[in-house]
Amino acid sequence: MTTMQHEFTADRQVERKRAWSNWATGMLFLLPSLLLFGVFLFYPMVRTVYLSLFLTDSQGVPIVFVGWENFLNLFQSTSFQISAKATALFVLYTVPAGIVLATALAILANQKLRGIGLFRTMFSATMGMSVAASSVIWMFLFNPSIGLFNRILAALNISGVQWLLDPQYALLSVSIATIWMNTGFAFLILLGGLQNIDQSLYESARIAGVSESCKLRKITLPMLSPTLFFVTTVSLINAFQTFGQIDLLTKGGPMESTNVIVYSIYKDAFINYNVGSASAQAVLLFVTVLVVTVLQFKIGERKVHYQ
Amino acid sequence: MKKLWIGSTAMALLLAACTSETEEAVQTTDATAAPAEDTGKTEVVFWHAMSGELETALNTLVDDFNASQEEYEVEPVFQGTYEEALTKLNTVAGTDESPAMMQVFEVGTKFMIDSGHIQPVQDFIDEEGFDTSIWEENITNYYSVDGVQYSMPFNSSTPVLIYNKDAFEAAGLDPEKSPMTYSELKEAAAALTEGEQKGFSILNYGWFFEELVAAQGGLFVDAENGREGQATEAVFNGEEGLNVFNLIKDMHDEGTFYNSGQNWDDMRAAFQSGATAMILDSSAGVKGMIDNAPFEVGVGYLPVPDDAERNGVIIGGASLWMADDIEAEQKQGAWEFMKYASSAEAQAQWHVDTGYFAINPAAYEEQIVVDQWAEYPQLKVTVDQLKETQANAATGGALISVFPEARQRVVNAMESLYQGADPQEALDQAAEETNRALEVDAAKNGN
Amino acid sequence: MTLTVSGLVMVFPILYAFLISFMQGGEVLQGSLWPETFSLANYVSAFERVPLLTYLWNSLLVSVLIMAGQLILCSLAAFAFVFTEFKGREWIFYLFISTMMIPWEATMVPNFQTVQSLGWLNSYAGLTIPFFAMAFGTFLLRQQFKTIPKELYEASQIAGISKLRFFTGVVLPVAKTTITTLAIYSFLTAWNMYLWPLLVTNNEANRTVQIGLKQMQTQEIASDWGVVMAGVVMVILPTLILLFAGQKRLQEGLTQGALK
Amino acid sequence: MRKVELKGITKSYDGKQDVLKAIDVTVEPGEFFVLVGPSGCGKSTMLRMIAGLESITSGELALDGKRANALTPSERDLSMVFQNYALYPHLSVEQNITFGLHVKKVSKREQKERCKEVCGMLGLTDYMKRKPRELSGGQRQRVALARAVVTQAPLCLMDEPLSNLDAKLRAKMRSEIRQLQRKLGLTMIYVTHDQTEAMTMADRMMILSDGDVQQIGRPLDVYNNPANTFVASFIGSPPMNLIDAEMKDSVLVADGHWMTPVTAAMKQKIGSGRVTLGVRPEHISLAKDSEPGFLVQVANVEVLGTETLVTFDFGEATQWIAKWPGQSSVQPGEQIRICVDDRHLALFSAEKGERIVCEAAPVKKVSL
Repeated sequence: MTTMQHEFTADRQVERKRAWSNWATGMLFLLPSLLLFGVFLFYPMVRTVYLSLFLTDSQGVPIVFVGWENFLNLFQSTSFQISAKATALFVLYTVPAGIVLATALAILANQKLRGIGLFRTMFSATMGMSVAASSVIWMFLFNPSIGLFNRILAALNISGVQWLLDPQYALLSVSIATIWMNTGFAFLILLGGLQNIDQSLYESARIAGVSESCKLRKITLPMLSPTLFFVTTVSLINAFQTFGQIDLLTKGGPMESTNVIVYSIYKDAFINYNVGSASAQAVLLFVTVLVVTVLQFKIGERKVHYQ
Repeated sequence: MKKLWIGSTAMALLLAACTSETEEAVQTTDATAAPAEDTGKTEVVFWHAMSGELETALNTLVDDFNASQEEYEVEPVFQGTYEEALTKLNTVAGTDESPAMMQVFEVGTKFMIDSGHIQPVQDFIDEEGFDTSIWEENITNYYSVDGVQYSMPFNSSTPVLIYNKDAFEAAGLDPEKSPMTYSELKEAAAALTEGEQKGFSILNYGWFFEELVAAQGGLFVDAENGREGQATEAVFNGEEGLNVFNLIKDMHDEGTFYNSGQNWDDMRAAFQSGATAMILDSSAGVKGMIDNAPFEVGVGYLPVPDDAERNGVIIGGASLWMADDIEAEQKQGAWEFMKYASSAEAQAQWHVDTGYFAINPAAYEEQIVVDQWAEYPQLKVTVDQLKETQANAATGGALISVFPEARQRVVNAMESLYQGADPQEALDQAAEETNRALEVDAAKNGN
Repeated sequence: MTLTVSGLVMVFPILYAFLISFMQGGEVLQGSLWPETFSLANYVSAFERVPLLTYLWNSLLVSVLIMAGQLILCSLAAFAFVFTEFKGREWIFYLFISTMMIPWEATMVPNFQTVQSLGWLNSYAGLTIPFFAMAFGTFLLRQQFKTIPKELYEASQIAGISKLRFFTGVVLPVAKTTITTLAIYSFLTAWNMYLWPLLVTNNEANRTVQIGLKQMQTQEIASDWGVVMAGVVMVILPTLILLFAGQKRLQEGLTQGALK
Repeated sequence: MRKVELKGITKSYDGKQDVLKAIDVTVEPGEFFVLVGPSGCGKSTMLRMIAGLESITSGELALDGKRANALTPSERDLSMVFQNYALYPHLSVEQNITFGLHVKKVSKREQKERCKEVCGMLGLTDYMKRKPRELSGGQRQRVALARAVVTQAPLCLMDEPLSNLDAKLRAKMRSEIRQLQRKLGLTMIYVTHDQTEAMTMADRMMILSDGDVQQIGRPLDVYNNPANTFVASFIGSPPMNLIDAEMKDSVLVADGHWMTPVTAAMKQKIGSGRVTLGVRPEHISLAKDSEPGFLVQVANVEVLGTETLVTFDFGEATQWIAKWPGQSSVQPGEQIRICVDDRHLALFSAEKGERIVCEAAPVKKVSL
């Protein structure tokens, strides 16, 4: 019996050693990523949290500890409230519409037709467009005097719209451009999702004589839901962090109507040198995105139908 | 653990690839800089924010300087917009990466002085007994504080009124007479407004507001625009500021005003396509406008309220700053370049190429300028407006470090006018927000 | 029909940019749709104004390096998450995912200082290494690796094949499609970076093409739209070509059910 | 050839509930040993513990008498065939077969030779350059086999290798695998949920249910003497007919009114109370006129050519199946008289379902 026990401890030792080596292997595979994340994301993030409690000089060196004051000031500032509202609206405008559009295009492009490849290429083309280049083009399209949109409206005898200049339309206009920019990527992923759906499901539906709209609701969308979930998550996070087109199209204006929080962070940190306030906003933004993503996982996972 | 070793080798290889590329890159940089070293030239790195055609003109200027002497090699590097360039400078100031010379826009003046990493050019002026009187006083005025010249003015411009002569004629106005007062402006705008064409437009940009206030002799902040001490309060919401806001508000309500947003190119497109017949533009943009507009272009002074005395304009644009933590040779090189850039010939070329003012009035006597003015008589108007400017606290321009933020507040207030806001309330709010920014700034500096 | 219309609507802005790039000064501002003559003058001035070729080359190099780095690091990490078992694995995974929520703008200044203190300014290392680790890519590959039957792993364990050999010999080839997708994605993202390359480079020797695009636009004097659009075309052409060329491969990969 | 011993092997994932409970068994060298049971009974877990893919919670695993609990899968020198074959989709048949041989220090040339030989053996020679997705299910199966065989490991583990094949192919592969195993003298541990496979292939088999060993033995012994009702109903197709019965006086009464007299010996074993009574379908026959029989109504008839399966209602809620040789002309709805040889009656305790063994009684036809 003692030998048995002895052998057993020996086994345990071997196993423990193996578990350790597993851990070491796993960590070694993760190490490069962890290292870079640590240096270029976690460290700055921790620093940001730290700085959010200070007033800093223009080079971002903390001078005066103010505790929660940066946060309190933000909550009282109308400017920040406008920012928060603009961010929420921007997410609301771009994410659902963008996903609906991309899904519709993906369904359109999932037909078996000759030359469909060309259309797939056309739909995914925006993925190859840089934000800088796209913004230049859209700025041109939105131009109130020579832009294409107002000229179309004029041709229809409708008075022109100050797309990027009217606080009522500016956010919407930026959202339209953003939806266009993001469609290509969402389209490609969703098309992939569609093509992974088992064709026999459609065949059995056809035999049952189910209508097209019913097929869409009962087969396509449920089967596509994991992909949709993925795209939604990524789009949400991206929407909260949109920066380039805002900077290039509106610079947060007019009347701060497009001053989304990321842009406000940028302005505070790089133009106004209020690193403390910018850090506080960054912390709030991080928390918001975290909460929204967690909520989305909580609500979304229940509705997702995994194959 | 052989397998693991292979894993890290892959990483190491990748890293090695990166670093070797780096070395290669460094070598290529060295290669381009090599001739300079061979000839024993001192390299003077010069950061700027000139893009497009302006960059071409700047490079010409630098090349001419490099060819003109044996000791120094100026290397111009584009660093993005003024804001981006300043951000970058801010991060490297005081380190090895810091450039020897840096172009900073006018609102960054106070910020640069406070940064503690700059070398005032006054020291060189004193040392050499350099005669600064050759410089246009109204330009140097902006960049000197308490008699100390901090930076060397470089590209300077002022706002002017640009108008469509063809449209003036069509509306029965005298195309050679630009509106000088607010009521003349309003009348002209009313006459010009017809169909798709509106009368007048101002870009939603803080600079134009500051100029219109200064033109009436109004101040932006207290303490004599921050030149007599630390500014603690915004005063642009006084009578002069209100005049400007009322003007915009009235014209907008009358339907003679065109909102052209925050983008320079959009405003110009509106003018050139006939959406508006008059705009305020930078003097630097005049020449391009004349070249590209499909109609005759007229240039006039900034209008002032009917009963106000004309004070003139504040100088806009940017100046050249010298870094403090660099070697003496580099400082000398930067100084040599500054002197070269302010010479009459260089300034003449610069003025002709870019439309920016010559900081050295002698340049206007140079043949190329004379020739160009003959071709574009409108350009002279911009210079005259500057020459007629009285040097005082108002036209000297405000000196505050939170200028960028103050400008955003003013722009916000301007934009709110188009939404029907009350001019005084909008201004007061902008002033209040600016005061807060000043307060925070003071808290930072421990005052 | 719907297909054609939506296709045209989607590509119109791109086509428009191409058309404008061939127009001469006045035409653009009068808002023409079709250039009177197809002039290449704008391209000539675009190349004269900024060292576009150098920039294009740098962009290519930076994008390829970032792509390679991301593929290696993401696939290593995803492999660890799927095929190795150790304590705290889930926890670290969530840590990875959470990095997606950190706003990049908020980290820029400290990162700049880090890169500066590492002496990576003006180097390809500074341009690329901070981007090697990517949560999105790790997430994507992890999902893909999870669809690889675990029996493949067990079979190789029984055969005595090392983890690394299983990784390179089985996982990577099997996940080829997703890796290609990710490669294209990271190339495009890297190609489109602007603010960071501007911050960490101080000279033209290793600047990227997006900075060149910005260099062509001006503030105080009128931009030459034809030249800017020519720049836009030069910037987007490589990525569009990559997308078109990769499209078929992507498509194949997406359709092929493989052994499921 | 390899001897595999399991001594009190237990598996638990959460430390509370055992998915395998103290398994004791020895697989002899060269034996074809089948683990059979319904899905979720723990048979795959057990196989994977032998393979080293799952850790052993307690107990001892010995290979050729040496403790192997802590050895890695590759150190155990065995091969394994998976249910989904686990072929590498990006490798050709040849590469699939030789993949991993380098670890065992087999030279390139020998790898080629072995691969050729195995492919010849399994009829894969023409397909060596193809990718798995270009092969039929049966061919993929053969590739998986080839990959196991080529390692020349003395112990081969198979986890439901035939479940993805159609019935006809499955029958063919059964025989092929069996022949291969004999030819190579492999020790084989084979997991299946299909009792036919177990019956036709096994030297010995182990029936598992809920992590418990139900019975270990040679197929015919198990068939003829199932240890409990579980084994009785699991092994054999159609399964053994079962019904609850009660001992009343000296007769067993099933379902209230079906009665059968029992021998004294049986009665003694049973005692009094409830039992479960079982009869194999082939032991139910049509009663001749002279014999005592039961009248039942035929519910369904399946004529298979060589035999006929007759389903009839037995009692209120039970249907029994009888299997008769030849092609019967009985029609559904017909009333027939059946009888059972009492020698073939199996009795199980009512509570635990354990077999109540009675010494063989003289054959006597009885009516239920």
